Amino acid sequence: AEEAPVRSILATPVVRQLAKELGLDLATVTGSGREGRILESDVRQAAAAAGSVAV
Amino acid sequence: MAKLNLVEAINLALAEEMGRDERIIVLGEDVGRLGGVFRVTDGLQSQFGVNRVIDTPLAEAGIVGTALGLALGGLKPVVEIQFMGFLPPALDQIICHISRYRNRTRGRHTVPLVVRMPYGAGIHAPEHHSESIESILAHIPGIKVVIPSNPYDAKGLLISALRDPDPVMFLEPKRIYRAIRQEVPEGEYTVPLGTANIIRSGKSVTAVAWGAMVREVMRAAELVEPEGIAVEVIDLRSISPLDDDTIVQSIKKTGCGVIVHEACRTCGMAAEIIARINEKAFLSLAAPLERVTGFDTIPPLLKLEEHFLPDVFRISRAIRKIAQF
Amino acid sequence: MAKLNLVEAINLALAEEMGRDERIIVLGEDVGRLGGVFRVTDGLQSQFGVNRVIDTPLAEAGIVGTALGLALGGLKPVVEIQFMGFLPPALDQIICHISRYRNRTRGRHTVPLVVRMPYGAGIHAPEHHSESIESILAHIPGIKVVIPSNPYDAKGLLISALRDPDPVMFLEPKRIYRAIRQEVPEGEYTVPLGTANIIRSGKSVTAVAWGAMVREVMRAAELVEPEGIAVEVIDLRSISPLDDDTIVQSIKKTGCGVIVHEACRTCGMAAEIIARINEKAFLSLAAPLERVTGFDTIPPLLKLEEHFLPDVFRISRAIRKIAQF
Amino acid sequence: MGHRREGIMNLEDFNPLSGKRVEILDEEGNLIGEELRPAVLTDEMVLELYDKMVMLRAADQQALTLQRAGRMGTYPPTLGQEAANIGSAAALETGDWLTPSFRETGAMILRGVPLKLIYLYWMGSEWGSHFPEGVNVLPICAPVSTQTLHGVGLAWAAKLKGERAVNLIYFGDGATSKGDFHEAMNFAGVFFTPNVFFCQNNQYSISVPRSQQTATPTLAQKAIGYGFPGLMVDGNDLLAVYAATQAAVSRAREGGGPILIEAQTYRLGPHTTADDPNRYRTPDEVKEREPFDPLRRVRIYLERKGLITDDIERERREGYEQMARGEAREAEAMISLNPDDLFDFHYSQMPPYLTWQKEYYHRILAAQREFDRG
Amino acid sequence: MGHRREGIMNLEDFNPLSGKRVEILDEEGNLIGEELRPAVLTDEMVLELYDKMVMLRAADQQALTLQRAGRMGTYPPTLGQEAANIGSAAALETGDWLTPSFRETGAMILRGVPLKLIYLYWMGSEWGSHFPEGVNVLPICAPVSTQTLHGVGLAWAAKLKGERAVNLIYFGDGATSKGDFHEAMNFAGVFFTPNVFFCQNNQYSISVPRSQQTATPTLAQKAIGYGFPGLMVDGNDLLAVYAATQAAVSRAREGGGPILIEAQTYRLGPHTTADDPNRYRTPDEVKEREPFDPLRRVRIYLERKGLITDDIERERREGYEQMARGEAREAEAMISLNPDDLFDFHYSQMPPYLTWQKEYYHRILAAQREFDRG
Ligand SMILES: Cc1ncc(C[n+]2csc(CCOP(=O)(O)OP(=O)(O)O)c2C)c(N)n1
Ligand SMILES: Cc1ncc(C[n+]2csc(CCOP(=O)(O)OP(=O)(O)O)c2C)c(N)n1
Ligand SMILES: [Mg+2]
Ligand SMILES: [Mg+2]
Ligand SMILES: [Mg+2]
Repeated sequence: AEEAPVRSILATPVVRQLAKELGLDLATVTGSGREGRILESDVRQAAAAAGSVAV
Repeated sequence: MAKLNLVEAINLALAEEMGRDERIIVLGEDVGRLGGVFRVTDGLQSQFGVNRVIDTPLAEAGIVGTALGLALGGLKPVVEIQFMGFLPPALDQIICHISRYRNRTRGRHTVPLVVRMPYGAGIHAPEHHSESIESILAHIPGIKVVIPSNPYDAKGLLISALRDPDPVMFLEPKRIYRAIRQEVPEGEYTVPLGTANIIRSGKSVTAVAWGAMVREVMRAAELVEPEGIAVEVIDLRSISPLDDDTIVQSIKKTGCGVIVHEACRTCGMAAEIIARINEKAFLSLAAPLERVTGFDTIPPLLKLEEHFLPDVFRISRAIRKIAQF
Repeated sequence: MAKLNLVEAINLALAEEMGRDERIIVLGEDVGRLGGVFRVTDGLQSQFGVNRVIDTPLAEAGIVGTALGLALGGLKPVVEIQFMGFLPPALDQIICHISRYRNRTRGRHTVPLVVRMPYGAGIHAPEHHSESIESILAHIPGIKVVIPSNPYDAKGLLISALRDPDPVMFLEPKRIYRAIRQEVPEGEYTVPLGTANIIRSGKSVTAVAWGAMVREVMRAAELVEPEGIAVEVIDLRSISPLDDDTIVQSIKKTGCGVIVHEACRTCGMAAEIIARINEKAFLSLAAPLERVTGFDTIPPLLKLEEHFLPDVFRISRAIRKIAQF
Repeated sequence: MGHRREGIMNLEDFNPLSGKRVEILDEEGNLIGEELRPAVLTDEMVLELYDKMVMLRAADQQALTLQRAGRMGTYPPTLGQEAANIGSAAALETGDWLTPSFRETGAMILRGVPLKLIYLYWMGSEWGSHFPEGVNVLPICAPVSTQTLHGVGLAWAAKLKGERAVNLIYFGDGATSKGDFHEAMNFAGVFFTPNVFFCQNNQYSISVPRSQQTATPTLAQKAIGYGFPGLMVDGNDLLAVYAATQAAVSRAREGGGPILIEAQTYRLGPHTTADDPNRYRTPDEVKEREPFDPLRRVRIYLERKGLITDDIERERREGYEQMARGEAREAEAMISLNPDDLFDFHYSQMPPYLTWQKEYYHRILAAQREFDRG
Repeated sequence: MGHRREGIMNLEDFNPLSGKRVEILDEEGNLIGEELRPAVLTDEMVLELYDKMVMLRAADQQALTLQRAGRMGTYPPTLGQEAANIGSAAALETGDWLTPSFRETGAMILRGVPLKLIYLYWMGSEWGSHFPEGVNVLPICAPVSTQTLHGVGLAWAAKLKGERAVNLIYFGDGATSKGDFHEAMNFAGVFFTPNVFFCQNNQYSISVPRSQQTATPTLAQKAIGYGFPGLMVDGNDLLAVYAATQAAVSRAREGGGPILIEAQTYRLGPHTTADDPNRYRTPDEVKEREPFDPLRRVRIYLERKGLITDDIERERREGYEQMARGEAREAEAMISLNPDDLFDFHYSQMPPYLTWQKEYYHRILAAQREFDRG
């Protein structure tokens, strides 16, 4: 069987929740934290960049 | 290669190893003449004699405590506890001695013994015949706890257990004692203690189970497959030591998991597995880990038994829930 | 109001309740004439007589098993197990009967009894005198398990336990038996079973502990306070039923938590608490939940004891780690 | 061989080391121990107790039928142990308690447990252990020997409360090997509780013969280790069992302390319906024991006395068979399939997490119903 | 009273129900049971064993000193039980095994356990139970009575392997109440293991007097419940203890099966250094027992024989005191404070999660060192 791609999104549940609220796909966000971790600030920036509602 | 069920595979492992290692003796209630209430030791007494397959008095602490002495005396006792529900009288010897002798004596003594027991519900047995208290055993340092889910693993794990220098609790899911037939090679092979087995791969959800629940989880996995949910199924095989690496690797891939056991929920093995995942794969978690377990109730008598046991319906719901989280 | 230590508070609760309810009897090894090896039952035999404070033969299963009979016979036995390390022989009666009688008989019989026992390490006691196996008890449906961390709660919880219609395991952190003095009111008051207590509030990190570990956690909380880490400390008080609501509310506020216990790590209470948080506050989690626990080892003899026990250093490090995650 | 004291035999005469045992009626129905027969045990009473043995056999037979038909789970028959069951329990009085093991269908019925409840238990419902108020019988106990401690505690409670209730504790020959038996006997000796320890020595612990269970020639002699008397009785002799138990119960009630009775009987059937005794004993061995059938000798005795005839017996037996069928139907009607029962009886007040589990399961059931509707 | 068989007394003569017990030397040093004295037990050997008793008392005393000085944890003294310790263990031969409880400092030393290891154990290090290869003594066992089963298993192993090793199992009067004792005795009876069950009945289980522990007049009679002999011996009589144990050991070695010896002695000191016996017994009671001191009578006997003098004894005692101090220092030098020891001995191969925990703890220790450096 072929190997499924490893999910590379690293984020805490809190950040995931925020992304969901902002309607953001975390796969499109680049993480600036340790080992590519997506931080809350990354999500907020990405959301702002995408012109979505500011939170 | 013969197709064997779990009972036959265990019997074969015992017979072969007893042939190879004359230090191995089998003891317990009704294991000799009767061949055990589930016939797991059938034929061993006629093959190896009454000094190697021994019917004991009815006393679980006595059996396990003397077995420790037998082990200290250079033998390798294989104890049968008739049902896990009757293990509690022997817990004292396991907690206070079997698990400690090595550490207590700084390695001067080792305790190579195996305690086998049928466990779990689902066969409409009487009161106290359906217990699953494996997490109590997993909380005890110094012992190992293994649970096969199929005949092949049963033989291989038991041979490993018999060759291990340390005490091993060998739990046999009696619900599937005769439910599964599988090709089981004759002769030596081992399945290592402490290693889980990925028996189905998938990228959507990780499902962890052991013993009789593996079959239910596999069925649930098939059920949700057409819905586009690819379940990776891990057969834990060893409860202690726990192969958390295999679980963690899978969770890193799938981002979510369900753990299934029939033991009571609170302080069951699933809690420990969740704690390990939390420790080692926290940032990969895209959904809460789900537990599908027995309730925090006494295993009911047979008329309500089906309500107690996790089934395909409950498991598949939990899988969907986290897949859609 | 008198300042009492834990031993005195428990003694007072027993004396008062025995005065109020003549069905209460105390039994165990050395509880009468000697007043218990820790003097917890000191003076009770001279006050209430040899028929209500009873020195038994040395047999834990016998004590607990006959206590069940005494309870069925209309009395309210309070059993003392001399040390939790000697509870295992009685586990059979607790697992198979004490916890089940009510359910088995569909409520026809109830089992109002209390099993008290000193537990935990840290007093340089001999082998088998330092055990903490509360999670084994918490896995058993049908019983309650409580653990006070201070004299006030000890009295109030014990009175609740004595008045509860169901069996209660009452674990006494012997390390702080005489370490803490506190104002303890005379007369009736209760601390409800099954409710945790927030003994320090804070918004950065939730810390959960019970028994002797509460003191260590409080010290760690003070230690990290100047670093700007405000620790909310929850004294669990009841292990079973578990007040997960209080924990979950706190975690929703802080986003992270550490659970501290001296019992072995694998399948300890912390695992269950993590599983509950995962279940009920997953989306609030900003960091992995930390466990600071005893290791998966046998409690060592006294020369290595300090290495086994979670201490302020280890706890504060864990707090910092998650606060800075 | 012994002498009466107010119509009660002297138990101390039966030191087990002397090999003596209480026997009144031999297997051919002859009175060989008339002097041991208590005055209250009139022929009318013998007839009455015989009738209960007939009833028990019918009840037992019905259980086997139910089990074979898939209407009952595993069941442990009392076949061959009717005298040990009925003769002993008959010696109790109002207010006394009975602590059964799991092979006391007859003793339990005699003390007021409705047969339908015993059926209900073995059919797999906990409601079978919800005995009516006033029935002083503890529930059936599966973990061998553990109940001996409950019986001691219960008797001890009675003593502490100044009540005169005696507690009759049942267990098997295998049970004597467990530590619980030892601790129970020792507590009884130390606290001088009003207990009668009644061992149904049916010669087997599943497949393990009595001779491999312990190295003593008798089980009764184990009492010597606890400071109170033990005695042997022919457990297939209804009169002897009654006489010995009655003497023991009176003695205990009058503050004489505990006593151990070894009723030597034989399990004619399988250990349970799940057992195949042919794996560990020959049909010949069983055949040899059949003349010692506890019903047979009483029947001969009563027949000689003109107190029973084939016709009367047949009529009664058929009556009991019908009764047993009726009880079985009633039991089936009582089976609760309510899943709430799984949760509702663990605590006086259900803890939140269990409530949550119950509610979860309600959701599951609702979803399942919906799913099943398609 | 009994007769010899090849210099070994006939144990069956001492049926405990008859009240007889083995006595050879009375408390005034008179030989009252010369005929029971085995030929091997010469005056020279008595002197040698007396010497061991003196040694034990010195070793015990040193432990108390260490404990008071905070150099040792809780310790259970053998004061008053020297004859029971030394007389019994001396009866073992090369290859035999000893299964101690926790009040067998003397017996353990006699069978080759270095005193320093016993000290080390009570000082709180597991290395104290790492006995040298070839020393056939199981480790000290804290959970009362549980070791009896290990001793039976070990003897059973020897029997199954065709070896002639006997296993001498120690336990106290309190221990006879536990289920483990019962199960061990029963297994020994059934499997006819070469075991000598040696009960140091020191009249107390912490505060609970022997009379409240069990309702029998003797503990020896408990053997009657297991199908093998039990006998009483004056546990403060070195010669009697040796004679009885030697006979029992020979009997077991020759395939005669298990036996129970109740050595009736008295604990002159506290239960442990943590105990205050004044709470449960009067100083008068203890005073009354002092004349029965096991050393005293042998001393008188040997003195009369001209085999010992005050000077010789003082010299020896001082030698032993010095030896004990030396052992204590050696023990202290052996104390391992290596935290790795906490982890390293649980399994032949350390499982990953435990390795992780060990590594974590190394990091903690390193951080702590750094922190301590400031
Ligand atoms: C503690 C325990 N161990 C094992 C069993 C399984 N078991 C059920 S009955 C039985 C034999 C009991 O023999 P005995 O005490 O002689 O009673 P009998 O069945 O002959 O009436 C066994 C081993 C059990 N119920 N409980
Ligand atoms: C199972 C168990 N319960 C309780 C204890 C605590 N305890 C230690 S020694 C002792 C009394 C033992 O009495 P006995 O068997 O007479 O031996 P002795 O101390 O007199 O030598 C007790 C209750 C224990 N060690 N083990
Ligand atoms: Mg430290
Ligand atoms: Mg039987
Ligand atoms: Mg003692």
